[in-house]
Amino acid sequence: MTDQAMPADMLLDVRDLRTGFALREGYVRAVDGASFHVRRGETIGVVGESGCGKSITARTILRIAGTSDDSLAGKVIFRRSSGEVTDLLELPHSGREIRRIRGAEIAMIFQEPMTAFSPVHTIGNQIIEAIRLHQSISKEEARTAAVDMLRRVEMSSAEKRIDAYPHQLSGGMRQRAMIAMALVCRPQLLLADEPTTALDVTTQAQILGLIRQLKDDLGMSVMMITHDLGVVAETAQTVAVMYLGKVVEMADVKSLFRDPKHPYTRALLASIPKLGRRAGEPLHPVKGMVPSPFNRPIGCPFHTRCPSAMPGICEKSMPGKTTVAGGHTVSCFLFGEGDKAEEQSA
Amino acid sequence: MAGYVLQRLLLVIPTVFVISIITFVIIQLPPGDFLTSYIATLESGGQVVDQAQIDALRAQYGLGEPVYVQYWKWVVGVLSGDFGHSFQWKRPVVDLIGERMALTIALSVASLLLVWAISLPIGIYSAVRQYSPGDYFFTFISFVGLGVPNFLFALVLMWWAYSQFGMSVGGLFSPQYADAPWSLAKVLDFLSHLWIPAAVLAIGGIAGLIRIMRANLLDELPKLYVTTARAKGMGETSLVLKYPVRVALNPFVSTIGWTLPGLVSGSIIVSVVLNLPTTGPMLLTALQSQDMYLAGAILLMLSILTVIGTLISDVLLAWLDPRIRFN
Amino acid sequence: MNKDKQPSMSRGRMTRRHFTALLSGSVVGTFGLPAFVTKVLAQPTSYNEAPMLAERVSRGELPPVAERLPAEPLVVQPTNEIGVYGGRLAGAGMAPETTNDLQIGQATGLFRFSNDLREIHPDLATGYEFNDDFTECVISLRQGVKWSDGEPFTVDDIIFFFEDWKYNKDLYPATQAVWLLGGDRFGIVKVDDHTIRFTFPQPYPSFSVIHFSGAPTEPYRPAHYLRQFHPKYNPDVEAEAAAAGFNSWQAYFTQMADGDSDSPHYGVSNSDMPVLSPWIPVSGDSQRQQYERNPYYFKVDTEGNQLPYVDYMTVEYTSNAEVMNLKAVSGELSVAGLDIQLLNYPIIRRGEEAGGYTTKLVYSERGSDVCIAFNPLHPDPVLAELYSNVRFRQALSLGINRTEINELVFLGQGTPRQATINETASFFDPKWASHYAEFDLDAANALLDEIGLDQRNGEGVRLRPDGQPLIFQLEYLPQEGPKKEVCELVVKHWQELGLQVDAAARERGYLIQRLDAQEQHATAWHVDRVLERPAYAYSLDGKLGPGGNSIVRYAREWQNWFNSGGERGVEPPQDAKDLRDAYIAWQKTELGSPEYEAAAKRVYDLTAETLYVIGVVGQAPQPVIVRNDIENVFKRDDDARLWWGAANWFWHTLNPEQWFIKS
Amino acid sequence: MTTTSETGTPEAFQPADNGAGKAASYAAASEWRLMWYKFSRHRLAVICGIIVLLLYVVAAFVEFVAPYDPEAQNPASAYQAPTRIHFVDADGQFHLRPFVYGTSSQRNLDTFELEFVEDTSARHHLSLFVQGDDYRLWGLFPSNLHLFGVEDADARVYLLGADRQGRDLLSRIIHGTRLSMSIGLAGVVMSFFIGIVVGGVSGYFGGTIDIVTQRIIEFVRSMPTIPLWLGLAAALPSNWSVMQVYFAITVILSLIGWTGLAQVVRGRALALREEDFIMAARLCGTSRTRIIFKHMVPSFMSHIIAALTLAVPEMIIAETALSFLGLGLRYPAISWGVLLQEAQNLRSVALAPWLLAPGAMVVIAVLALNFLGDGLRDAADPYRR
Repeated sequence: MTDQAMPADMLLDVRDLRTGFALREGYVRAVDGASFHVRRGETIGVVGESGCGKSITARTILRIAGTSDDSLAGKVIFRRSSGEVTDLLELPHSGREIRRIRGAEIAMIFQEPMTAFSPVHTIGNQIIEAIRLHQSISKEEARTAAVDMLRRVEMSSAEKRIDAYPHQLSGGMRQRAMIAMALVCRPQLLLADEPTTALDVTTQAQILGLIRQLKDDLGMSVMMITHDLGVVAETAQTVAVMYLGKVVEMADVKSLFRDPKHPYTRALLASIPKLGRRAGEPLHPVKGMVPSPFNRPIGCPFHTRCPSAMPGICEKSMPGKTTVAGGHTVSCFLFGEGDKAEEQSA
Repeated sequence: MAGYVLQRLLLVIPTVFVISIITFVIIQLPPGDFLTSYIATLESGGQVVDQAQIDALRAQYGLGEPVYVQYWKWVVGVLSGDFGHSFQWKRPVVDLIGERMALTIALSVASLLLVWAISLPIGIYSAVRQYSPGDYFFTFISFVGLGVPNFLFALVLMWWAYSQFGMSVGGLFSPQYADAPWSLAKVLDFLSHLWIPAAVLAIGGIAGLIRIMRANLLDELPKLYVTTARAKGMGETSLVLKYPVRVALNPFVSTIGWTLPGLVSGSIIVSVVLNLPTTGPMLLTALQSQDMYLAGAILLMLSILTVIGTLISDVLLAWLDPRIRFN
Repeated sequence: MNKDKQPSMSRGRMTRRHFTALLSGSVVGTFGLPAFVTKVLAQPTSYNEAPMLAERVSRGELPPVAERLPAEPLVVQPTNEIGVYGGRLAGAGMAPETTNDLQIGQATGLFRFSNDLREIHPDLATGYEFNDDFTECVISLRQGVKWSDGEPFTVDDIIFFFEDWKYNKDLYPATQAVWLLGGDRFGIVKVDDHTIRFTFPQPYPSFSVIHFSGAPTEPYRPAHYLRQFHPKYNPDVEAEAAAAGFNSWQAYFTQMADGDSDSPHYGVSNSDMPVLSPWIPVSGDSQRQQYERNPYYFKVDTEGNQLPYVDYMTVEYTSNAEVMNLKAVSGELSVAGLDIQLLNYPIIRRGEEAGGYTTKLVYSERGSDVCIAFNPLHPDPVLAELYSNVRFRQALSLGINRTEINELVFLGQGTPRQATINETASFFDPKWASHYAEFDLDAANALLDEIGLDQRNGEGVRLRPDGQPLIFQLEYLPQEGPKKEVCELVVKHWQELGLQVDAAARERGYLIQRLDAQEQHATAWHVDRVLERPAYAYSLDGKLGPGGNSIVRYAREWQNWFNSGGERGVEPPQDAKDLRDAYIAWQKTELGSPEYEAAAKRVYDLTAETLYVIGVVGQAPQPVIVRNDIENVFKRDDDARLWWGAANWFWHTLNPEQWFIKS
Repeated sequence: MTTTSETGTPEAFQPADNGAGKAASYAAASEWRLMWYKFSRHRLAVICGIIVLLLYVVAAFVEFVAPYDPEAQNPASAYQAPTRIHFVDADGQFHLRPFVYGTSSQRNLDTFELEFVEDTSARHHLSLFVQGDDYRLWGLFPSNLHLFGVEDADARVYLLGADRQGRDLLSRIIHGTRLSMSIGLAGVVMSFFIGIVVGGVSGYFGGTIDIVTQRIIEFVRSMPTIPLWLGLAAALPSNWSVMQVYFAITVILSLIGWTGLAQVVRGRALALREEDFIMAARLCGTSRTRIIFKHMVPSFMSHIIAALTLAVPEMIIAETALSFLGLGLRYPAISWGVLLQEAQNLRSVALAPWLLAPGAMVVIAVLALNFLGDGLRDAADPYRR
């Protein structure tokens, strides 16, 4: 296909991804120039407030976002297990090609395992189906594989639970089943869309541990989408911070937490209540509200809420991606106008 | 599951009992009784019937007794399988209903199948391709189907079939087959007559069910489990059919309970217009002439059909939906 | 058998009171020429039978045809030609209990009227004879006639009909008027197996058994069969009735005797009861009734072929009139007349070729296809006085635009006329039909002003003498003819006169209730049985009689007064008493005599003068459809316009037994 | 917010609140304004809404809109086909104003039909605001002005043909609009009231009350309707006028018809009572009635409004069916059902198919109301766009 040169350890390269929805009220730019990449065996955390476009980004990678093809721009370059490199955006969204990738090479798990499973089919049925979609094996073999996978996700009495309906399982169990279904075809990349948000804290830790362990066992990459910086700190090696459809900062997890650059990232980190915080000490939420997607600000999207906004600059144009350290990029005029070498085309 | 079915079955008995009472009361609601309307018929024909004669007849037919006595006698009879004699047809009610039941059911089932066969795929199409020209077209057609009074449609269709194809009109058989034993030719003749009533009966139902299916499916399509299935790499068609359609069928199934008797009683008007040998027109004349044992038996049967239909749909629902089954 | 005792019209014993061809008009006075004597056709010497019966004879299931037929079977001259055996007649009806074309053809009678209803012919009976003062009538039956089960038909069957059924207090606490004379029962004496004598307390020249002959009222039932259901002969019948699911032995008996509405041969309630008619009801359900030829039918054609020609009949019940009409137009019915609507004539005429049938227009035989009667005994005294005022009725009659109604409802083919005797009557006077029947708004308004309705309110509605606006309803039964169509127009015409009147369709039972309670304002129905003979025999109790009948029974209380000799009811005004006296006087004259004509004229003069029943349009034509393969229904090149005469209770005039199906 | 943000549909970006500009007015708008805002974008629904509005305007001014008195009979034009509107006369000349020719009729002596011949000697132009049959608008104001017609009183224009009495069908249809579009409303309103109360109570309280209510609904639903109509109709006082009887029947209909809505409301209420804001209200000690009517009813208002517009066409259809059974409106009332009942015979279908036109009106009204209802439901549903 086109120029898709990609370092060998790179699994997925999202370059200036844009997409949106045409609604009666107007056009919504859900993702507005997001760029990041995922390396093999790496967990990347994608962080942002609700509605910042992180879920849509993940779904657009799988081409199941339900947006129209016209609204797509940019590239999503993926190295398939065959070694072939493909721009996923160029595949027909319901074509055979992308369907072979879905589930088999890139899998996805969701926040609410209750609604993510069909309520009227057993989880076994749904897992077995996932296997048989991509592997031509008999039902019995698929069932064995499914039970194996359920055991791997530490589902107790997996042989019995496989015939359970989703509503018969607890939330944690359902999420385990969900993970089992996603990983049963051994994908290279797991898109985990807030997998633990709906779970209580103990279960949350268990599930995160499970994902981490399976990642290592199976040698896959994980894109961990979350609004919870704690989750990121716990699981990710790299972090991308999204705001209003843009990746505003990307760095490895240590430098991000130690030295956040973008005012938004800083604000986010400041809003986390810290253990040992003195009573009465105020929380520091991010000021203001996320602007309406119909009416996003011109210039830097964050300037309406930014404590360090520079009048006359920030509301005029969009800052480019500036590399501040090795592997640490940020899009903010405080740090420069953007790398000239960047392949920005917008 | 078994417990659930048993529990529902037990509920059937009091329901039917109450329905039988109400049925009987409804039949008795109009002033007078069968003799009143019978004598009115005689008198409008010019015969003069003396009051003494009317009183005697009333006693002979057991119509003079209090309603609860009549009800009791009727119920006792029904429980022992005796549904009484039709005043109007002067024949046992069981025979009358019996000779029309098979065709009534055949017609109902035929139109039910037609309704489902047409409305399901169209409903699915309309939902999946919401706001497409096809969706608008089918929506339009189904509203037209809802709006056209079916008795008028029946008459027009009958006239059209006669004037264009010279088809024999009304009924479910050509005259030469009416009394012939069943044969292939008779079956074909039956089928050639069946389409008009089935189409007329179906048209309103189709429209309604398309709307229901479309709405149900539209509710299901945005659900997360659909996305999950998509993320697994499933093809769109098999995905829609396996997941959201399956779930959308649940509310659909619960309509079976009322569809079955609805096709029997709702077809009364159409059956009258098309002269169909079903229980509908018989019920209508029985009610009009206050032929109470016949009307009562048909009504009771309809009510039982409803209760059974509801039971079936509840059981089906439980079978289809594990959430109900296991709660 | 006492042959010498038997009355007969031949052998010189003829008197003027014998069974004669009393032609109601032209032949009045030419007594002594018995119609059937002149018409008696040579008795064939040998008889033929239908192939399906011959087969059964050869199998030994039936006796040979000669043994099944009477010694002297009735010879019928086929309408056009000798027919061939076989086939099936297809007809349609609305429901078992209402009449239909083929079922009427099933009727039998002691006598039979000619197709033009002017002559009386022998049938099951061979003759009748009155005594000189008409207090006795002797009827002789044809010998050797057999019920359809092979049992002989005798005087016992007539006696059973009267003594054990119609005169039985348990079955009929109140005897039907038609079997009474002035409140008294007939005396009945069995002379021998084939001769019966009726005696009356007073002269009865219009004896119902004779003059209703051929009507649906058949005064006989198979005694040998029905006795098993009668407690007089079977003491266990009460238990048997209960076992069969009946409430009483009476209900059981009535069911087994095939109905209590005097119209037999439906076969619906009991197809096992033997009959005398050309076809036997064999099986029936709620969709159709099947008939099969009667092997014992007592008539033959001029060549000795036992009738009927047609083997089978099917009457299919249709749930509505449109289907029936469409069936006729599509050629599915062999004959159709009764339920065919004149308004459909354009469709019927156009469909002839495709449907393979021919249409003939016959008379509806109704004196007025819609007539209107006001309630002179309305509970509101102001209205009662108004409705009793003949000038009010005259004004309203003048206010009806009959020509418009004729055009819009009867396709211009009816006759705008007052409700009176049919114009074919021998004594007909055209003034009866035209009496206040012209459309004259000015005259109508003048009459209304005259009788104190000259004040109007702001909306132009006339005020009653008490100052209330004059509001009333014209109530009708939307059945048997274009009642709705006519009434809607009549009230429009009346609204022009400043009356606030609406037409209201009523449910049958409810309307009868209102009539019984004497609560109606004005009702609309039709005037039937106004051909000469039925009018003579029946019309004291008919729609034009004092107090009216059926839906136009405008004064039930008068009738109660008359019937109870003044004990109950409301005393009628003098003109109603005069009308009744005129009818009674007429019925006491002998058909065709000079006194008869004078009495009849008096009746219809009074009918016109009193104007209790207002006519609209009458004698409208009735389309009859005959499929082209059915022969002998109508005489070729004959413009006779009579069908079954259902409107006159004179059935079976077209001899359906000699219809046949051309191959 | 979070629950819907993950479904992959546009709702993900529904703002809970936001900054300035157009979106602010959008978000800050009252519920009704919001509905109107969304509704006005549903073009088909707007068109249908206009049609419905037009129908009601016509219904209000039937006497003026109809060219003739709906009861004016004319023996010379029974079953006359729709009058042809000409622009070009018999001589081939074009006229800007449409005109009609007078017709004369003669009876065909073979089929007894009336045959109509156009008299091309005189043109009768159609014009607006002509003087014609006298009437009283709403029974109050006498007038003879009609929206359109021909000036010459002798010539008549039957745009939709004439019926068996030679009455103008168009005028009759127009007059029928008033009854058909209005009479069912009372019944609908009543069944809604019952439905909302019973459904709301059943759904809100749940438990035993819910089970009992469900049984009752199931029971009412299993009552066969036609016998019930017949039985109750026959039991009505017989001195009632046609309109009273019909009104009573619609009330009876509503006594059966409330179950559907009750079930919808119940389902909604069951779901709602688990929702946070109801919980919150409960925790605040708000009374039950207040919760039901102040909090829950508004939140399923959308369904109620939509179901209302959908119930009106059902009433129109039910009216036609009732007319067929002789239970609905009858002469002298004029409604579409009455007109259809008059057309329910062979003569109309075979010889005068234009008499089926009231059926088209029923379809138009049903279509318009249904699409309007759909639009309203979409607009009123906060979860659907």
